[in-house]
Amino acid sequence: MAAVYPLIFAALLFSVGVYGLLSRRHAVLVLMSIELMLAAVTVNLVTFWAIAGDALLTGQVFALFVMAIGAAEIGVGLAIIMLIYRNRASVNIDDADLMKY
Amino acid sequence: MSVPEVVMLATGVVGGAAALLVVTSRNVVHSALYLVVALLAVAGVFLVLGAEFVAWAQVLVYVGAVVVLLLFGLMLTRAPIGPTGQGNELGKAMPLAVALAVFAGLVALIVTSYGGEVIALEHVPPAALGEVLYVAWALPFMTLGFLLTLALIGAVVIARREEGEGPLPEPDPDEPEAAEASPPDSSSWPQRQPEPTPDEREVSA
Amino acid sequence: MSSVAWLIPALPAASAVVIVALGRKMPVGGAEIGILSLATAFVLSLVLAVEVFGANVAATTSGVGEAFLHTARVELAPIGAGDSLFAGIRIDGLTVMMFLLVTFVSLMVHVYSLGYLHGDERFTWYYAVLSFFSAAMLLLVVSDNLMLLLVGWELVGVSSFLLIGFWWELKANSDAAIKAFLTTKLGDVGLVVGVVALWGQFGTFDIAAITAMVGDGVQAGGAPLDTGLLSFALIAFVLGVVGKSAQFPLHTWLPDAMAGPTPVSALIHAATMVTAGVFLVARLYPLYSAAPAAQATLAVIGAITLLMAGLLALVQEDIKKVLAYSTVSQLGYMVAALAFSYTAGIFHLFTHGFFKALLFLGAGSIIHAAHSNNLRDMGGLAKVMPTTFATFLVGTLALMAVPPLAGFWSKDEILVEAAAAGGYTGSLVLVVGALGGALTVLYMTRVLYLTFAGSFRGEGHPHESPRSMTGPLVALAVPAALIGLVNLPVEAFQPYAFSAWTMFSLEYWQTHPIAFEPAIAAVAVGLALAGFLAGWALYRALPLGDDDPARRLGPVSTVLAEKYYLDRLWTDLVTRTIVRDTAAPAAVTLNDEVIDRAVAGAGRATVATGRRVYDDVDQRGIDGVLHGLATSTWWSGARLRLSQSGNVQLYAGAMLTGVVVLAIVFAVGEVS
Amino acid sequence: MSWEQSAITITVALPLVGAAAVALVPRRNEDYAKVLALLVSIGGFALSLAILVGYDWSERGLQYVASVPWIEPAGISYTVAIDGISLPLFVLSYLLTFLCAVYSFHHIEEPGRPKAFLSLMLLLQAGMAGTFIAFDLILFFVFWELVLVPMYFMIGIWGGPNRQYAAIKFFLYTLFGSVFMLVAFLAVYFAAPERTFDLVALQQYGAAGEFAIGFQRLAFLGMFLGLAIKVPMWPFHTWLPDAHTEAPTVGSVLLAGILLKMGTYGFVRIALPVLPDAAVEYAPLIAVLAVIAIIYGALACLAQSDLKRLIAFSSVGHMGFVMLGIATLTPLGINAAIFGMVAHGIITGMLFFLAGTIKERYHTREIAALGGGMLKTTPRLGAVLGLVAIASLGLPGLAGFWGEILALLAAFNPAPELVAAGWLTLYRVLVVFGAVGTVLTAGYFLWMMQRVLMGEPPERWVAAPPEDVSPIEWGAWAPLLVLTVALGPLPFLVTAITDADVTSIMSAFGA
Repeated sequence: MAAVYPLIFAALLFSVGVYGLLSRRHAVLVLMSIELMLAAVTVNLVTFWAIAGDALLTGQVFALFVMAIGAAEIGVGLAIIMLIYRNRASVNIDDADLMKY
Repeated sequence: MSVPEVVMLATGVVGGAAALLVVTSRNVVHSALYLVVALLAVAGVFLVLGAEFVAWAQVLVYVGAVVVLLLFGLMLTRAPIGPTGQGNELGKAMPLAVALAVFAGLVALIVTSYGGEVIALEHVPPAALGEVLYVAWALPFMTLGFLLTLALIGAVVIARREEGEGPLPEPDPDEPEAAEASPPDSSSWPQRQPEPTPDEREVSA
Repeated sequence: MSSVAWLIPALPAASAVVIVALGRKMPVGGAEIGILSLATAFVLSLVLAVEVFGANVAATTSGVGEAFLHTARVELAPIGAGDSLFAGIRIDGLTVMMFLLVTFVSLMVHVYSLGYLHGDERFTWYYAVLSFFSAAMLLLVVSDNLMLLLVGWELVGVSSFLLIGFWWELKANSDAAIKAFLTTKLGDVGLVVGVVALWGQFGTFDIAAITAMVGDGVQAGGAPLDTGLLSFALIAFVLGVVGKSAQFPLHTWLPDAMAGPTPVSALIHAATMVTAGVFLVARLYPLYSAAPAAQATLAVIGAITLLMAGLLALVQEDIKKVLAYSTVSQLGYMVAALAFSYTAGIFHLFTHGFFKALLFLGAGSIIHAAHSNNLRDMGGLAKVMPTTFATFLVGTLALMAVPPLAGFWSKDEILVEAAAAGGYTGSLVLVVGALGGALTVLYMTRVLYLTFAGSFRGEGHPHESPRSMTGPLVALAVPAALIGLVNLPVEAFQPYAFSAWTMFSLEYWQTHPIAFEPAIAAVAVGLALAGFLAGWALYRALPLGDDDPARRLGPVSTVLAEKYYLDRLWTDLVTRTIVRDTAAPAAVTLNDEVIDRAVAGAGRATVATGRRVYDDVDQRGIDGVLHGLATSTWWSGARLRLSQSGNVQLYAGAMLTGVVVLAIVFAVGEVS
Repeated sequence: MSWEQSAITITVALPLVGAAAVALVPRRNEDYAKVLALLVSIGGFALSLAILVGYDWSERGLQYVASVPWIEPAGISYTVAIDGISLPLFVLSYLLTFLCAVYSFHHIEEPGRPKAFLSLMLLLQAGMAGTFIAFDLILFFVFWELVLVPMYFMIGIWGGPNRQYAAIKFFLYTLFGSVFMLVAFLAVYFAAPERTFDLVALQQYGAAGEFAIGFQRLAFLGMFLGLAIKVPMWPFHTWLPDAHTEAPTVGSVLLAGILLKMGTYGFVRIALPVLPDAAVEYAPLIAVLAVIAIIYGALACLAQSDLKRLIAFSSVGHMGFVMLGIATLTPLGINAAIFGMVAHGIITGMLFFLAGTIKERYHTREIAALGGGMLKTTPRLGAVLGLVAIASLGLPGLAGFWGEILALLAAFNPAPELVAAGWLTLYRVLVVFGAVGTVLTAGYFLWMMQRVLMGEPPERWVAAPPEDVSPIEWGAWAPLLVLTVALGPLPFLVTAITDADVTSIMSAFGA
């Protein structure tokens, strides 16, 4: 199988994730976009494992790690979103600009 | 064109379309559901590539847990879950340009680097992965578990309501889209503490 | 005795401190301490005078030896490179003469003030400052070096400030006090510069040392004397003299200074402080002899002042201001005299101190009785105040230079010396001095007439002042009448006379004999007589312009009237038209509109400059530059902070853009 | 360590320790902080007096020397010593702090908090005293900067309505200058034949002509900026009126009394001896700026309506006389400058005490609002103000006179180098302008006295006269008043201490 297919799929997912990350205001949607990008990364990892085919299955293991980290990130991210929501009655990411100036 | 390639193309088209719908859908809940499709497509790609355990893990963790978590989050924040306006301060052009540039760059890179590369597909059973994971990768694996625990605790700490904190502000029922459509009046936000007047300072002293 | 002469200034100084500390608890509010200390100082001065004058007379009679001089000093502070400041006393004839004058007049004023300020709420404070003033003045005259002299000089200035502004509730009084202090302080710039310059030239403040060096024609380090620098310093001193001794054009503070209590005017603004400038020139007389330019300056300034102030005295309605202008005029005589003769200058200082103090105290007595300073509100007081009248008359006659009273001898001496000196300045002083004598008589006649003749025009019933006030008047009248005799211009008497007592060197005394010129004396007396007659006629006819002159003419006998008729032509033409209606108003205009306005304007302009400097230069200019720097930093910060919107997505977008750009850059770099 | 070696260190460390101790006083017993601070300041003052008394007057020169390596690789050492130039300022800093501690019993500005305030005051004290005894450039710089922080907080927290602005302006402006000074210090370090921060060694190099003239010009410029801003010289003075006006009373007193002297002291101690050739070149400029400051300060005072601001601007003029003395490069001029510093510290410190008390009693510092007649409503306060104002205008017989007249004397005959360079006429002209400046000074003080002290008091003060001077205030002021009067007739109280060391430090100049 040509290696470019999964790689281009991953590139597509990643770019779509970038677009979503930059263009949406809803904080949860931003999180979803990040998940898309993470998924793209796992696809890449697995693909490169398939190309290289090492014995330690590094690509697969790392994909699992990324998944776990992604889950952790979602958990913490959602918690932060809820905190912001509680304080500002909004999940609009434009409002979360406390760090400005 | 071999069978795996066909399957790969089909899942890729479905997943890509679903991903596009995730970021463009006006309804957040719909986005979450499209995300399920996209992530399932990713799992399909994993299967094609022979990473069976990763594929199922993807289904279980993402489709089964993360998306559910996201949906809970949407509901708990009582944020508008109906159709939402698109776009933010940056508009659409800039994100689109950046995304296209990233995509073009990546594709160019992929094509120039792996243009003629062919993958020899090889199935790895979960057992094989398990053997590697618990032997060679044991230490990172445990560290990861530790990290997940920490993240869990952290999430609880962050989301925990402070004692004495005021009640949740009720969103205006007449205008459920207010939060998304127009930024709230800044005066209604909790402001930074104003400078205490001398009298107050004395009291606090 | 001269070794304890430092007690003379120290006693009043201690008395000032004690009065401030304990005065309020004393039975007479501290006055007794002041009087006691001044009396002791006066007695000490007398004893000292016997010693010093005796030594000088011994020298003059024998023709050998030196003028008496005793100096003693203590180091005050080292000031670097081996130099030091010293505090020292210098006892010589001049010092003792000033001691006698100052302690005596001050004692009289202390006693007199018992009655004059009786019941004043700041009675104790008054006595403290009065004693302090006496101490400062005595310090000034006893200093053996210029620095200490400067200290005394400034201290009399500040006590004068405190006393002029004694009734500071009224803004006019504090205005006058500030004007006096600042005007004299402006003159002090000259004094400071002069002291600094002399120090720079001679490397010492010691007057005796400087005098000796000038005598030898050397300056510091043995270099030949730079007479240009010396003249500069001495002319700078003249500026100090002009300020302190109220000479033209800085005289305007003295009439205003009459805002103070009248005894203060007698002490400070007639007898002592204002003579400090004259004293300074006398003290440095050997230096002035070496600097003709400085002497000429003195002569011209003195001549202008004596004439101008005499004219101004003619038209004052306030009795104290007449006397103030008279003082200015007489100080002009002294300053002018010092251009030619040491003895003539200080002799007039000496006699004038007594009779002008008497006149001021007399005026105080009159004011006390009439409850007004204004001549309009007086009249006919001769009958009700016989003692005041008699003593005031003595003082007036002395001031008018009527022989043989004090003023005659001293003023005559000035004219004689001016005539002897000759040249432009000598002739100027001779002519102006003679005219000034006539003017003096004229205005004093007016005062006499308006105060004592006729009937009382004011309100209430005036009565004679208490004994504490008349006593000093009588005590002062004696020297006012007789003190001129101590310097009788008779050759045989001279070795025993004032000129011998106060000489600063035997050689000077021998080469500058005191002479008597009958012609000059006759002219002076004649002019004085003319002035008296003119004045009597004029003010009898036109008291102050509000009574009908014709009605006043009535009682005059026909013969006298006829006689005056001739005089009146002269009077009308010269005295009235030229002097009273033209020259005096012109002088007043010049004084009030030009000089005083210039002085006041300079003050106002300075304040305006201050405001301008502060507002425009400081706040807008210098601080503006600073603010400009701060603002530009702030501005660029404000522009830059726009990038820190806090929008995470913006940051992410920028980051990704950066990544893409970098990737392209690296890719291009890799390809090429 | 013998007493000889440790005396200074103990004396300087005492307020530091005291500051920490005061800060640790429990909040509910804040009044104990006042007692503690007073005890510490009394102890410091007593120690400084002990140093003064123990100083060997027949020996002179540097005494109580202590030197230990501190940051050895960089050649920085902890070197402290004291001599006749340091002594008056060193003792004065302890005296003023002591009096400020006494005064603080009576009054601390809003928002109170005596603990924090007194702790900062003691910290400030340590910095000030340390500056005068440091004989290592870096140590000097450390103490110099140590002063900034507590003063910043004093102004910024306890200051007037415009305190933030004034505090930041003070801090940034002086910091700006110090940076240049530090660069100059480092430059001197590297340019010395044997790299060292030791001041005594550097002075020897300076006297031996080890520094090239081109280098000296640049290094002097750097030091000049740092020191001149601190003095402050015209036109670097604009932080001063703001800082003085806004600062709390104690802050103003210490600012005027000691902080400004750090700049002039730096000139005498470091800039002139280390860089003598450049000093000769810069001296005429400094002299001209100094005389401009004299005239300018007086003119600016005439435009002031706020009593405290008037006093602040008067400092500009008085420091002008000090700088004029320094710019003559003669022992007489330096003696005059040190006398001027001490006298200004005493008199202006006292004036700021008075301004604070007036503000507290009359609730205003506007001259127009005070309305005059203070001699009637609060006679003692008015009399003290009158006395001190007269002292400040330079009346002989009081402390303010000698500094001014001696500076003028020195300026008439500046150092031979300056005469050789053809500056004699300039200096003599400056003498005249300086003398005119004394008249202007007299003018604004008399004008102030007339409008504040004299005249009929307004109704509101007659009806309810403010409290006159309180016993605590008398306690805080008496030493200053005594010194104000005593320094007039007894100028040797200062010059006898300074003269020998001034003459030796100025031996680099003149024949």
